[in-house]
Amino acid sequence: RQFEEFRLQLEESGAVRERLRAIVSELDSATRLMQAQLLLIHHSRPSPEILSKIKAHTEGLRSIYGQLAEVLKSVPAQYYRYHDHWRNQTYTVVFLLAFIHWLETGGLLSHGDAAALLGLKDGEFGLDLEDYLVGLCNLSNELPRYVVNQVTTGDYDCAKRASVFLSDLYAAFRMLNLRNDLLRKRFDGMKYDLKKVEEVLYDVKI
Amino acid sequence: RQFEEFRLQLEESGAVRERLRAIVSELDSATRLMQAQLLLIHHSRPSPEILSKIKAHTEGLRSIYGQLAEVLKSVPAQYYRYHDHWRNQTYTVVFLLAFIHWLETGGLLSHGDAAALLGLKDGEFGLDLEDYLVGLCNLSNELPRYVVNQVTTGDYDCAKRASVFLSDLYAAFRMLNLRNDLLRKRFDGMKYDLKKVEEVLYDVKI
Amino acid sequence: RQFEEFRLQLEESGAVRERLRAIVSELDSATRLMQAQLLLIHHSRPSPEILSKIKAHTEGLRSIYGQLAEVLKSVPAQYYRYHDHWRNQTYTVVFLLAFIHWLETGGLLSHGDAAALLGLKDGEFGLDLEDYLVGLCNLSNELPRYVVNQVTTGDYDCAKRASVFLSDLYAAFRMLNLRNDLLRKRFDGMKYDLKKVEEVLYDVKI
Amino acid sequence: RQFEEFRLQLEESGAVRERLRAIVSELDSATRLMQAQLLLIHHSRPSPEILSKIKAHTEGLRSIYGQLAEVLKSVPAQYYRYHDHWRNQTYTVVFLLAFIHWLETGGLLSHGDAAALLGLKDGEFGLDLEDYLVGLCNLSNELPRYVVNQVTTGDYDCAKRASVFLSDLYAAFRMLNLRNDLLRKRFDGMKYDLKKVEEVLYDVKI
Amino acid sequence: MYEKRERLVKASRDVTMYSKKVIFQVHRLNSKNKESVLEQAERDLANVKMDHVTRVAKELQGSEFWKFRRAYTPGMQEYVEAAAFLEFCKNGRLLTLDDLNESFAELKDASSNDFQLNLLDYLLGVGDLTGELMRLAISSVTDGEVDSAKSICNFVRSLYMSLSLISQEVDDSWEMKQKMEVMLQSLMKIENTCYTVHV
Amino acid sequence: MYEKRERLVKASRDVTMYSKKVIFQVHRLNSKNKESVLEQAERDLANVKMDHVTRVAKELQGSEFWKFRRAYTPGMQEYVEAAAFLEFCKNGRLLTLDDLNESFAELKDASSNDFQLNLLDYLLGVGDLTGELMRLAISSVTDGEVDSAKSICNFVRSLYMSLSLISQEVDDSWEMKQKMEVMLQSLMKIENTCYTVHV
Repeated sequence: RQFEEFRLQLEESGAVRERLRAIVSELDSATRLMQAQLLLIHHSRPSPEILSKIKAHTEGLRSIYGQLAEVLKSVPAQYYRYHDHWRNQTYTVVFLLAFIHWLETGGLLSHGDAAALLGLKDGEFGLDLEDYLVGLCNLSNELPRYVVNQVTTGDYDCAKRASVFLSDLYAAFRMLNLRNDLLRKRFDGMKYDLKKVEEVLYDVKI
Repeated sequence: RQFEEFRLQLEESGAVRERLRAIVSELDSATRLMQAQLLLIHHSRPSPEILSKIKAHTEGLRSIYGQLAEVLKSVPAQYYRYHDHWRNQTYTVVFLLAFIHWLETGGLLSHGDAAALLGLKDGEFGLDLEDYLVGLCNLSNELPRYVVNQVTTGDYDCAKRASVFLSDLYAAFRMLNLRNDLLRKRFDGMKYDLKKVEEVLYDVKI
Repeated sequence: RQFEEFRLQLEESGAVRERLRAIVSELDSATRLMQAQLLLIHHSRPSPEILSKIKAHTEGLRSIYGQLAEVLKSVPAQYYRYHDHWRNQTYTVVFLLAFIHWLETGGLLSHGDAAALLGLKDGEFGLDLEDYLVGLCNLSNELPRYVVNQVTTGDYDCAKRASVFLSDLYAAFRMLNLRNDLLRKRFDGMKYDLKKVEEVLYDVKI
Repeated sequence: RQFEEFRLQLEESGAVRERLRAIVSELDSATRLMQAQLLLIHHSRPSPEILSKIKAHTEGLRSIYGQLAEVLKSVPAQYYRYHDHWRNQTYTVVFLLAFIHWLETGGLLSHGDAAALLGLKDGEFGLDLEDYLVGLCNLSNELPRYVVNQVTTGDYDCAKRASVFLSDLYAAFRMLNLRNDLLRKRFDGMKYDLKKVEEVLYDVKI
Repeated sequence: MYEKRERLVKASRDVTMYSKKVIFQVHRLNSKNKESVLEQAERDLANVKMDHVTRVAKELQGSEFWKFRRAYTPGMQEYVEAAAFLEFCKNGRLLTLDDLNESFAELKDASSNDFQLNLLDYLLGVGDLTGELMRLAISSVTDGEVDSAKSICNFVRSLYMSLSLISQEVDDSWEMKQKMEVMLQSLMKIENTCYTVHV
Repeated sequence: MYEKRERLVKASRDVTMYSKKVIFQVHRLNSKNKESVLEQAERDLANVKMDHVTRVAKELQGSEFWKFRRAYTPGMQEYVEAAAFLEFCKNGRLLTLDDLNESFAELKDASSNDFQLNLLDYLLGVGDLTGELMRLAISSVTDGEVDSAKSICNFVRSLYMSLSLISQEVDDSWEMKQKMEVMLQSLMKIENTCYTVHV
């Protein structure tokens, strides 16, 4: 009777979920730690020491994503069946990597580079494009606070850098034809981030 | 017949609830009075007189918690069965004590000290950790309003003090692995309090 | 710093929850299986074979509750803190045991006997009275369906037996002073079960 | 300052509520006991013994309503400010008295007679008209079940008596111009009670 | 009984509508037109009382004050709000319940009833006042009258404090609690307005 | 990517609409027209498959089966419901997932894809079947075919029992749990129908 077979299949998929859950909880701890360390950059100029301390976790992230990929190998072509498990954490990971990258270079971490940092390869276990974009929205949300704090600390140039970066990013997003979903909503918020950063820039000029 | 016994048991537990309700209603009055008195600190610089007037209630709170503990003694091991009765009020009590402590010392009232002020002892009728943490979230929620009013009164340093305190508190919370519950939601709100306080600090600097 | 200690405490209580969840998921599987087997009694007269097959699970339930009790031992006096984890399943377990007992004897499984079947002892990890009573409400909800099906199968006496049992149960509940909560709501529904069973009895007489 | 006086007034009214709550909880116990005793009449012909046993509580009810009236005397003309406290219980009391009256006489207990039984006088602490009418709706809801059970017990005349009574009651209610509120909703349900009783009457005739 | 309720609901609706007009009018106030606007508003409010509050008063006696309270409370709350708003703009003080009840004494002839506003309707009406004062504070600042905003802020603070001491004791405290929350929101907006002017 | 999703949603809507028509048609069944109705329904269902399921199949390969599942699941569930309903009426048995996937093999040429129905859509579709069977049982009794109602009752009971053993394990089990509750309601209505006939 087919139902007996179904039960086996569903239990197998339940076991996959259990394994994913355990790995994702590690991912959660790692990103929590990175976020806590990143908080420090709000209260002083971001020193190379802090940044390299945070970057040191990248290795660990790569290994965790490697474990996720390993589990997914056992259920080929079902990446999106289980995608929800690591989605939220991946937003945060992209946010962290892109923020550090911007602090170091002033530029945007590309989708390919983000994937490479995490050891993710297209075709196998890749970095979903929408996850990457939501991560960038998170970065946008963080910038107003960062700029306000940096200006308070006395780094007045920061406002200019952030404003240029954010308006480029905003323009790039506008070119995408976003459906009416989470990503669209997050993108709508970007407008207010840009506005706030520009207000700070205006205050600084005055 | 067992239902006769059930009736007695349910009435007994109903009586416990009645007694708790009566005591909690006293607790409610006391905290309401303290909160109203605390409103005065928004109207001017916090004077030692106001603070010591509010602190004078601590004795009363201790006695009220003593009564709750007394009732709970009659039903051993059922603290968490009735916990909901005094939970909300305890959030407020922790908030009040921690706020006064911060106004006086600039520091964070520890869990142990909060419990000691209320005469609560671990093992018996203690101060639940999550209640304490929610109380701190309430403090965080109050700080933006306090800072706005103090700056208006002319105390510009206040923004700096609050910003340092709050970002430390936020970083400390960040390290906790919170369940997906009330506390988690309240903590998520702390981010906006911090942002607001930092903006006031920014306004002051500019 | 106290937050480090908080982290440990919260992780400890998180770990307790994880362990409970794992055990409760076993409890869930067991009761689901029992419920599915119990469906058979709607399809024909309840044979002793079916009943003893379901009763064979009692041993397993006892062992599962034993594991729960074991976990709870490590956090003394916190039964009601974690009670929600196994509450729903316990309603079902009581329902199953009381239903089988009624099918076999026509009588009501007492609170004490239900606890004994599950190896639960008062003082330690007991069978909460309200959980037991909700389980009886579930039994009441099932009886109309059972009676309808039995009469269809040709067992006309069943309606009388169920009507007597249910009206006694209803009268016994009536004497309890129930709080305005789930149990109260479930009891309010019992009236309709009784009415339905009496209507079947009426149909049979007519 | 007027607010001090307000506080006194409100505390006084709070004290009134406390006293009412205590008395109403007695009323609750009394009606619960009466309802449980009344359940017996579903399972056999209603004997004079059962009825007089229930009626024996009337004295107690009268005394309880006397206490309510006493409390209300201290706050003249505020009957309706506190009315919600005893409303639900009064529905049940009217239901019980009217049911017994119908069982004994086959007739409808009038508003005046119900008030008299409870020792209530218009002008002072009276029996609110809408409370009386909701109580009658409760009676209507009970009749289908009663009739089904009596016919099962072999009392075939009962259906006729109930049907005549209920259709008179229904016709009388139709004459009232009911607003769109609780009473209206309860009255709408009366239609189904009447229909059900008539169906039983039809079955009996066949 | 149902007809009486209907009449009360209708009268209450009229009281609400005309009281809102008075509030609207007071908002037109500025430093130049102050006297004329207040005089007009005062006349209009007196008309609301004579024309419409009287209709409420006429229906009620004895226990009916409480029996039909739900029917007429919205109107009376709005009337309290309008009268208290006007009084604050005129004299910078809180209109008391006694003030209001004294002013209702003259209705006795017209309604042949001794109509008294109850405490709850007074408190709930005064609770709504803060929203209007917030709007007034914001427009004061826009008009450059910073001191006016500050005095509104102090008035609302002390009103909020007074109410917070008794709000829990009010019958059906849920409604009052809602108003207290809205009040605190309004107060914080007033404070933010004062802050923005300050920095 | 968004265009693909749009196309899938549209195709799914068409599958739903035409599958519903097949179900509607099967309900017209009675003892006299049985063969002709079933033949017609079978042809129509084959058309739904060729015309519209193919459109779904065309879009999907590899991980896209799961990526876009939300877009096409409503249609596939409805198709499963229609196909299983038809199969029950014809042969009194439960259409299996293997049956369905074998029947989809012929789409391979048209879609150039190896389209496979997934387990979840199958289970959710089969869960909906009970509602149709309830309607069928009631109309059978009305037409005097009591045995037919009884055999439906037995079929649904055993289906419900099979599903109840695995429903908790289904991904996002919330949706499946909802269906199980509706299923139990339907089953009880079928049982009540049989009861009414019996007494």
